[in-house]
Amino acid sequence: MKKLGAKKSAVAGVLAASMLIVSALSGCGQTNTPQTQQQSASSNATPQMGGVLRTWKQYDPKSLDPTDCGDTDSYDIQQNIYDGLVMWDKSGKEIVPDLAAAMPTITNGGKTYTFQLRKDVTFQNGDPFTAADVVYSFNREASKSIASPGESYFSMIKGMDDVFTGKAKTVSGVVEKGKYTVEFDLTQPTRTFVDVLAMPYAFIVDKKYTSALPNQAALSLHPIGTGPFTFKEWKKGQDIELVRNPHYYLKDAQGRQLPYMAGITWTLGYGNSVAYLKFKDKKQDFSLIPTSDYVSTLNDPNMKNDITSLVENDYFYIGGNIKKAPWNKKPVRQAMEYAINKDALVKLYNKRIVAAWSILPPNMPGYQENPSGYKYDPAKAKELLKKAGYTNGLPGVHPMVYVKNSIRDVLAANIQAQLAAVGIKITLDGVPFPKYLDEVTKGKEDMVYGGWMQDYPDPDDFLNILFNTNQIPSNNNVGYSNPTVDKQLNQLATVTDLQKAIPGYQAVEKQILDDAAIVPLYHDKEAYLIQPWVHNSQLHPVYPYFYYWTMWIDQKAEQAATKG
Amino acid sequence: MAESILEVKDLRTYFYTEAGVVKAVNGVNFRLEKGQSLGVVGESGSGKSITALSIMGLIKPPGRVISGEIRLQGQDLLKKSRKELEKIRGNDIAMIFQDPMTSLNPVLRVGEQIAEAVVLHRKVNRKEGWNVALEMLKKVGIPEAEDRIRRFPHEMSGGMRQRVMIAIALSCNPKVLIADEPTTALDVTIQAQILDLIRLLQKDFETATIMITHDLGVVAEVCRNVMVMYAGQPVEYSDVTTVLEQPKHPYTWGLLSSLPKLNASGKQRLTPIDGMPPDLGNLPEGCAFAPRCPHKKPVCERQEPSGKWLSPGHFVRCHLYEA
Amino acid sequence: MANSIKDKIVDQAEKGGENVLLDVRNLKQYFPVKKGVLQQVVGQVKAVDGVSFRVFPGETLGLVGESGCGKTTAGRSILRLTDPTGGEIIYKGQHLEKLSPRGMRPFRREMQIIFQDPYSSLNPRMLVHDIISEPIRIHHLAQGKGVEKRVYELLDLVGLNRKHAKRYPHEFSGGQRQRIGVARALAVEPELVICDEPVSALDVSIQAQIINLLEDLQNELHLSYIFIAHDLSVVKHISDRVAVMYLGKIVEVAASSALYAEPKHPYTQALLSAIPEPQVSGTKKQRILLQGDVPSPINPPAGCHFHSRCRFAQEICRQEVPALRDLGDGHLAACHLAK
Amino acid sequence: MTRLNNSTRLTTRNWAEGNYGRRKKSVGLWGDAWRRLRKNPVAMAGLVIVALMTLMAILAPVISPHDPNHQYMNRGLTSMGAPVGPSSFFLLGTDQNGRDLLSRMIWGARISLTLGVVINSLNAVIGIFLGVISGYFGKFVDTLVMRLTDIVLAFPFLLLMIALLAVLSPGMESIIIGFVLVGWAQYARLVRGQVLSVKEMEYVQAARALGVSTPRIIFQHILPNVIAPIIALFALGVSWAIMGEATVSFLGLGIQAPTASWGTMIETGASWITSAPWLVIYPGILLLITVLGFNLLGDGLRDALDPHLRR
Amino acid sequence: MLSYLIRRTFWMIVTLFFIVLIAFVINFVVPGNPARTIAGPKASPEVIKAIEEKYDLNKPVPVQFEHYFVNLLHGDLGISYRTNESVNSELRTAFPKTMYLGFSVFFLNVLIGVPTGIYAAIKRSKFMDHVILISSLVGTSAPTFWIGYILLFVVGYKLSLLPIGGYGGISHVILPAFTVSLASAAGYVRVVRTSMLEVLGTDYVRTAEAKGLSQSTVILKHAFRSSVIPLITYAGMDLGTLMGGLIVTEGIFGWPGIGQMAVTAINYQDMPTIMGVVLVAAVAVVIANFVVDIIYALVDPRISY
Repeated sequence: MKKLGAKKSAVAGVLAASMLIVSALSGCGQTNTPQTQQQSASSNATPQMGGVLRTWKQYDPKSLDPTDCGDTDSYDIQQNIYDGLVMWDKSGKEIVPDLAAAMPTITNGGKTYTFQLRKDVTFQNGDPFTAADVVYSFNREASKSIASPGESYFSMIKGMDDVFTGKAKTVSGVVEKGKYTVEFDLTQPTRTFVDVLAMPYAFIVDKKYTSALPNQAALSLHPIGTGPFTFKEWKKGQDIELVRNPHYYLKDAQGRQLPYMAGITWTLGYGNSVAYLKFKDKKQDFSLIPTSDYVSTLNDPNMKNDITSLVENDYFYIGGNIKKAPWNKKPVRQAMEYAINKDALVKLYNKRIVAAWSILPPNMPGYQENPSGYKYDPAKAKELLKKAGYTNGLPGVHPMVYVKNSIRDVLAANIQAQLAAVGIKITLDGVPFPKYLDEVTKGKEDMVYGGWMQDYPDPDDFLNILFNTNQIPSNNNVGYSNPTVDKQLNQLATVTDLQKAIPGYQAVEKQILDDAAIVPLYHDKEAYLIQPWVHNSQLHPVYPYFYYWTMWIDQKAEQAATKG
Repeated sequence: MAESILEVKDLRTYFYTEAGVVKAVNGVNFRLEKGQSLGVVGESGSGKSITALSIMGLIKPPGRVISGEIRLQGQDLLKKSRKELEKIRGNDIAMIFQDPMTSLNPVLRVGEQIAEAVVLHRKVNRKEGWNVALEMLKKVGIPEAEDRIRRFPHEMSGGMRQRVMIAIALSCNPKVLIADEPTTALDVTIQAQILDLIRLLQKDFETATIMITHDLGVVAEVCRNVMVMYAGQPVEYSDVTTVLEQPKHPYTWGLLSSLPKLNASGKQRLTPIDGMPPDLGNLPEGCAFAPRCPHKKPVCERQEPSGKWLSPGHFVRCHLYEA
Repeated sequence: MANSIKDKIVDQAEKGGENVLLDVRNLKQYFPVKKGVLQQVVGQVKAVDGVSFRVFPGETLGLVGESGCGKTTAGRSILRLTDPTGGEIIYKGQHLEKLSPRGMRPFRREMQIIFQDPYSSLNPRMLVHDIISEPIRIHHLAQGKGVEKRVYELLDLVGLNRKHAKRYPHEFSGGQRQRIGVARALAVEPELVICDEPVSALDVSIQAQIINLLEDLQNELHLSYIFIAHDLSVVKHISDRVAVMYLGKIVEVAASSALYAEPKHPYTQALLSAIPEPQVSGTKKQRILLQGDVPSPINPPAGCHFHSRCRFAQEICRQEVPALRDLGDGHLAACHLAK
Repeated sequence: MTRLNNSTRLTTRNWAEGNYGRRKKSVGLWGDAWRRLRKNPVAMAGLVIVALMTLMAILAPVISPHDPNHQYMNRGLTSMGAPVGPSSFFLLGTDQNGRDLLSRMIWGARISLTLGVVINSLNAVIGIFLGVISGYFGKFVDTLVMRLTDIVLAFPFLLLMIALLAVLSPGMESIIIGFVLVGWAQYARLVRGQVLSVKEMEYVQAARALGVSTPRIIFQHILPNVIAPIIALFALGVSWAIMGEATVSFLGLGIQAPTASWGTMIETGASWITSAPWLVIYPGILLLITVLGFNLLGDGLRDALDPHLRR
Repeated sequence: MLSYLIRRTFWMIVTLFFIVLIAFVINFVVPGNPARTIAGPKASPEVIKAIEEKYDLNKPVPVQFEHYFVNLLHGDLGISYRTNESVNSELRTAFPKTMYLGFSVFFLNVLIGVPTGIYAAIKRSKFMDHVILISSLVGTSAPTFWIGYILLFVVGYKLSLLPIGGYGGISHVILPAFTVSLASAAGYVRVVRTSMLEVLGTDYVRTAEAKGLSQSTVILKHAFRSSVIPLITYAGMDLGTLMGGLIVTEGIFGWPGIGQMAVTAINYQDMPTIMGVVLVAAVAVVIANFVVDIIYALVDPRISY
C-alpha cells in the first residue's frame, strides 16, 4: 500500500514530512540479510531494569488512536501502547500470536478464522481484556463516524463494509464465541488476512473505557491499551512520555517481567541535523543520520559502531505513463531500462541504497536479483529509441513528478542528466506529497519517480497492487495493463500457501519487467544511530522501528558516558 | 555709560558644507547695556539668527564659531565648558524662537516646560517650580492660567504659545533675552499683543533684549538701538530714530525705500534694491553689498570697508564715509 | 498717467457701474468635519461664508485678513480649484459655479493665479521652459517655433534671462521663482489674475521688485488683480479697492485711500492700528489691542462674528448678522454701529 | 526576511535660512541625486555590488568556469559520493551532485536578479496604478484600495506565501504570482501617500488653474514627483524578493531542481554545515552580499532622492 | 475616542472577514482531494466518501465556507485533517509558545535597538554612527535561516554554551530569539536613529537646549519621548515580519509554536490547521496594529480621535 515518497506510512496517508526520515534512514552494512547489524554489545549480557530511552521525532505523530494510525510515526508509538491479536516475529517473516493465545484455526475452506484469546491480559487501567473488546475494536474500525482510512484493509470480513456504508449496525463477520473466543467470517478465502490483522488498525482498545469517552479525539490524547508501556503525557510539539506498564503480560525467557525500561520519551519538533548534533552531544539515545553527515559518521571511530542498518522492503522506480505517447511504445520503455546508471545513483546517495533490477526487494519472499537481465547500456538505449522511430531522441520535454525532498532532488537531477544523454528530455516537478498523490492516483502524470513500501511481506503487496489492471490509476500509476499478468495475479491471490505461489509471482515479475512497465532504481537501506548503552535495539523488519519492550539500558554506562 | 551686560567682539561663525565654507556670521561687534533693547535687522541670510545662536552656544555641526569673544558680564562664553554653558543658558541668557507652533515640546505639559527650567536653575523642588510656572503664565497674560498650565501646547493658539515661550524665557529672570523673530509667524493683531507684552516685561524685568527681526516696524515699536546686518556683517548701527530717519548706509536706504508706506498719500512707486543677496559661500571681493549698490565706487569692489563711527553711537560700514 | 484710468475705475465701482469683470455673489465654501463611527458629517468649517464682491476691468481689488479668515479659499473657489458650496461666480456675465471641468476650460485662459510659496508652486521635475510652455501648448496659443518665441517673450516680460529657460526651478532664488510663476500665469494672456499672497514669502528688497513687476504688468497688459495678502501696507500700496475679511465674511469694502484713512468697521480699525510702522517721530497712532484669538470657523459666534472681540459690542451684535451696508461713496461695512 | 522599512528618511534641519548653495551648472534633479549618491560611499558600495551582480548575471555563460548543471560523477565527488572541497579545478568545491558550486552561484545570480526585477516591476506597475487612483481620486476607490492593502499587509507574509505555494506548484511562476499578490501593497501605500501630498502642492493647483487635463496632471505633474521614493523602494524590494525567494526555497517551496537558485542551494546545503561547509557558507555569503548591496543602494537612493533634503 | 474605537473595531472585523475569505479561497483551490490525502491511496471510494462527509468536503464551496464561517463565529476553527483534533486546542498549546519567543525577540529588539539607535543619532555622521548603520544593514541582509544554522552549530554544538534547540526556559529561548532579533533589531536601530535625528533637529529640542537642560535630559526627556511614536509604528508593523522570522526559526530550533505547526500542516495539506494558523497570526497582526493605534493616542497628546 505504501506509496513511497511516502515510506513509513504503515497505512495510508503519508506525509512529505516523514520523507525527511526516509532520506536519512539508510544503512551501511553490506549484508543483505534482514538481521540487523548489532553493535558489539553483548547479546549475552544480562538485561537491566530501569532507565528511560530518550528518543526523537521531527513531527508530532498524527494520532494515538489506532483507527487513525496513518503514518509510521504514530505506529512507532502506538505499538507500545496497544497490542493486536497477532504480530510479526523478530525475523519479520512469520506472524506469531500476540493477544491471541495461539494462531487461529482456519475452517470453512479458508473463510472462517477462530482465535482463542489470552486470559491473563488486562488493560493499563486494570480493565480485563476479553473477546468483547475485540468485537468492539473491529466495529469501531468499521464505523462510519470514525471513517478510518484503514477500513478497506478489512473488506474481506463479512459485514465490515456494510457497517461502514451504513447498511448495517454491527459487523456480522466478527463474532464473540465465548469470553475468550472470537470468530472471523470472511467473504472469500484470503491468504493475507492474518497479515492484515498484524496492522495497527487492528490494535485492540478497551471497550468499557473507549465507549465512555466524550469524543473520538479523546482516545488519541488519552490512549489506553494492553501494551508494554502506559501513556503518560503528550506535550504537543515538545515531547511524548510513556512509562512502563508493570502489568504487561509478557515475560522474557528468564521469566523477568517485560518491559525492561522504565519509560520512553520522544522529544519532538526539531529537524534531523539538530537531532544528530544532540546525539553526538549524548543528549539523545537515538538519531537518524543526516545525508550530509553519513560519510563522516562512517569514518568517525567514535560513532561508526553506533550505526544500525537494514535493507528495507521497498523499491523506487521511474516510469512513463503507458496510457500516453510515447510511453505506449515498448521499445521506448525498454530504452529507459538501459539508460539509467544505477551505480551513479547509489554513489550520489552515499551508498545508502542498493541498486535495484527487480521489483521485489531482497528481503521479500520470491526475490530475484535481475529477472529480465537488463544492464546499463546507453548505446543500446539509443538504438531502441531509433527502433521506435526516434532517431534524434524523444520529441518534447516530459515533466517527471515526484515527492520533493533534498535527496530526491539530487537523484532526480542525475536521472534527468542520464536520460538527456540518450535523448530523453525531462523536467523535474518536485511537489508535496498530497499533490503528488493527486497527480498519480488520477493518472494525470507524464512521468513519475515514485516508490512503494510493503505493508506485509507478501509479493502480492507489490505485484498485484501495483500492476494489476484493476488498480489503474489509483495504485497502478503507470497504467500498465497485461491480461495474462492480471489473470495470474488474481489466481495467485487465493493460493493459501505462500510458498506455493512464489514461482508464479516470479514469472509475473519477469513478465512485468520484460514489458518494461517501470524502471526499478533502488532499495533503501535503513541506518541510524543508537547509543552504545542501549542494548537489544532490534529493528522491526516490517515497520522499521524497535521492539522497545525487549530493549534495555546499561544505566552505569550511560552515566559514565554522559558525565565524561 | 551704562553697565555693559553683553559684549560681542569680532564674532565669526562659519558653516563647513559640501559646497564650501559658508560665512554666515563674518565679524559682528556690538555691546548691550543693562535694560537696553537692541534690534537686529536684516533680510534672510544676513546672519542675524546665527549670531543669536552663536551667543547661546547652540551652533551645531557643520557650523562652528571660529573666532571672536562673547562676554557676558566680562566672562567669555566661548571659553566655557559645555557644563558651564548649560548653567548660563536659560538662566542668564534666554531665547525666544520664531515659530511658537514648533518651539514647544508637543508631548509635555506647558507647566512642565516652564517648571523644568526653574527647577534646574533656581534649585527649587518640582512643586515650587510649578508655582513659579503658574505665576509666569499669569504674568504673560494667559487667562485661566490654573487650567492652561496642565494643557499641552497643541491645545493653545499661536499667540498663547508665544506667551508660554516668553514665560519660559523669563522664568529665571535672565540678564539677556534674545527674541528671534518672535512675531513673524503671528497675525498682525496677535503680533501687536505680543509686542506690547514684550515691551511691558522689558520694563518689569529690566532685561536687556536683543530683538531679531526683518521688520523695521517691529524695531520701531520696541527697540532703542538698531543694528542693520548684511551678509553676516553689521553695516549700520545707531539709535532707532537715526536709522529710520537719517540712515547713512545705502543698504539701509534701500530697505526703507523698498517698504510700502502705510501713511503715504497717493501712489508712489517703490524703489527696490536690485539683484539678489550674495551667496555666503562665495562672497564677492570688497564690500558684500557692492554688486547691488547704486552708489558703488571702484574701491567698493576691491576692498572691504572697515567701518566708521560717524558720531558716538552711529556706526556705518561703507566706503562713502571712509576717506 | 495710469492714475487717471484707475481713478475712473474706482469711480465706477463706487457708483456700481455696469462694466463688471467678475461678480461674486454670496460665495460659500464649507468643508465638512467628519467624526464618529461612520464618519458622518458633524459640522462644517465655514471657510467662506457668504462673500460678495465685484472686480472691474483693470482694477486691483485687495483682499486682506488674518490667517484663517478665508481669503485664500475664496480665491481658489472663484477659480473652481475647489467646488464652491454655494453662491454665484459670474465672469463677464457667465456663471462659472456650475460648469463642468470641460466647460471651465475656456475660462482657464481668462483667469489665472499666482501662488504664495515660490518653492511648492513650480513642478521641480520640469524645466522652466516646459513650465511656461505647458499652458501655451494646452490652449494652442502658439505652434512649433512660436512656442519657444513666446516663452522667451514671457521671460523677458518678467525680467528673466533667456538662458534660464533650460534650468530647473530649484536653481533659482525665491524672487526669481516667483517671476517664473508670474510668467506661467501670463502665458495664457489672462484678464484677471488672482495673486495669492505673492510676496509674503519674500524678503523686503525682493518683495518690492515683485510688486513693481506686478504693477508694470498691469499697466502694460491691462490686467485686473485680486490681490490676497495679510500685509496691510502692501495691500494698500497695490490696491485700488480693499475688502477686509474676518471669519469667512467681508466686513468692509472701500476704495483703498478711504479705507485706510477712515476705517468704519471696528475690526478694520483694530487691524490698521496694530501695524507696526517703521517710523519713530511724528504722530504715534493710538493702538487698539484686540483681546483673545480668532474664534473657530467651525462654530463662529452668533450674530456679528466679531462681537466677541469688539469693544463696542452691543446686544444687537450678538443677535443679528450685520449686512454689508453702503455707508456712502461705495464704502461698505458690515457693522450695526458703523456710520 | 525583512519587510520593507517604511520610509525612514533623514531630514536635516535648515540650519540657516537662505540660499547658501553654490550655483552649479544646470542639472536636473536626477543629476542632483546622482551627485548626492556619489558622495555617499556606503551607497556607492551598494551600487558597485548591484552592478557586479548584474554583470555576473548577464555574463554568466562567459565567466562561469563550468556548466552549472554538469555532474562530475568522478572528479566532483568522493568515492562515497560526498561533495569535494575547493580546489584549483572547482574553485569553491562541488555540490551533492558533483556540480561546480561557483558556476551554480554565478548562474543563480540570474535567477535571483530576474525574480527580483520582474516581481518588483509588476509590483510597481500595480502599486503605482492603484496608488495613483486611490490617492488622486480618493473617496470610495481610496477606501477600497486602502482596505485591500490593509488586508494584504495584515497577512503574515511568509505564511501566506507558504499557503499559496502549497497550492500552486513550486516554481518560478508561482513565486512571482505569490510575491506580486503580496508585494504590490507596499508600493500602493507609498504611492498613495506621495500622491496625496503632491496633489496638494501648489504647482498641481496651478496646473489645474491652467486647464491641464487630469491625465496630464497625473503623468506630467504628479508621477514624476512621486517616482523618487518608488525607485528607492524598488531597490529595497529587490532585496526583499531575493531574500524571500531564498526563504521560500529554504522551506522547500521554491524553484525546481536542477535550476541553480541560491535559496535552494542553501536549503540543500544547510545540513552539510559540518561535513561540507562550503555548500552553505558560500551561497549564504553571496546572498547576504547581494541583499546588502540592494539595501545599501536603496537606502542611499532614498536619501539622495529625498525631497526633504532638497531646497 | 469611543467612536474611534468603534470605527477601528468595525474595520478590524471587516479586515478579518476578508482574511478569512482569502485564506479560505486559497485553501480550497488546492488541487487534490483532501479526503484522498487523509485516506491514502488504497482507500476504497466508500472510505473517501465517508471522510468527505466527516469533514464537510462533499458540499459546494460556498456552503463549506458558510459552515466554516458560522463555526468560526462560535470560535471553532474546525478539526485538523491530520490529527483529528480540534484546531483550537492545538493552537491553544502552540500559540503561547510563539508568543513567548515573539516577546523575547521584541525584548531583545528594544534592548538592542533603542540604545544603539539613540547612540547612533547622537554620534550622527561620526565613525560609530557609520559602523552602527552598516552593521544594522548587514544584520537585516543576513538570511535568518542561514544565521540560525550557523548559530546553532557554533554556539549550541561547537561551544556547547546553550542548548541545541528545543523548547524550554531562558537558555533555550536565547538562540532562536537572537536569530530573529539579529534581523529585526537592525530595523529598530534605524527607526530610532532616524526619528531621533528628526526630533533632534526640531525647534522644541533647541528650546530645551536653550533652557540649559543637560544633554541627557534633552535626549531622554525631550527627544526620545516624542520620537517613540515611529518606534511604536515600526514595532506594530514589524509584528507581521516577526511572524515570518518565527516560522523559519521555529523550524530550525524545534520550537513548538504556530510556525512549526504551519509547516507541518502544509506538509500534510492539513487545511483547517493552515487556516487556523493564518487566521491567528493575522488576527495577532491586526490586533497589534489596533493596540499600536491606541498606544499612539496615549503617548502622543496631539492625537485625539
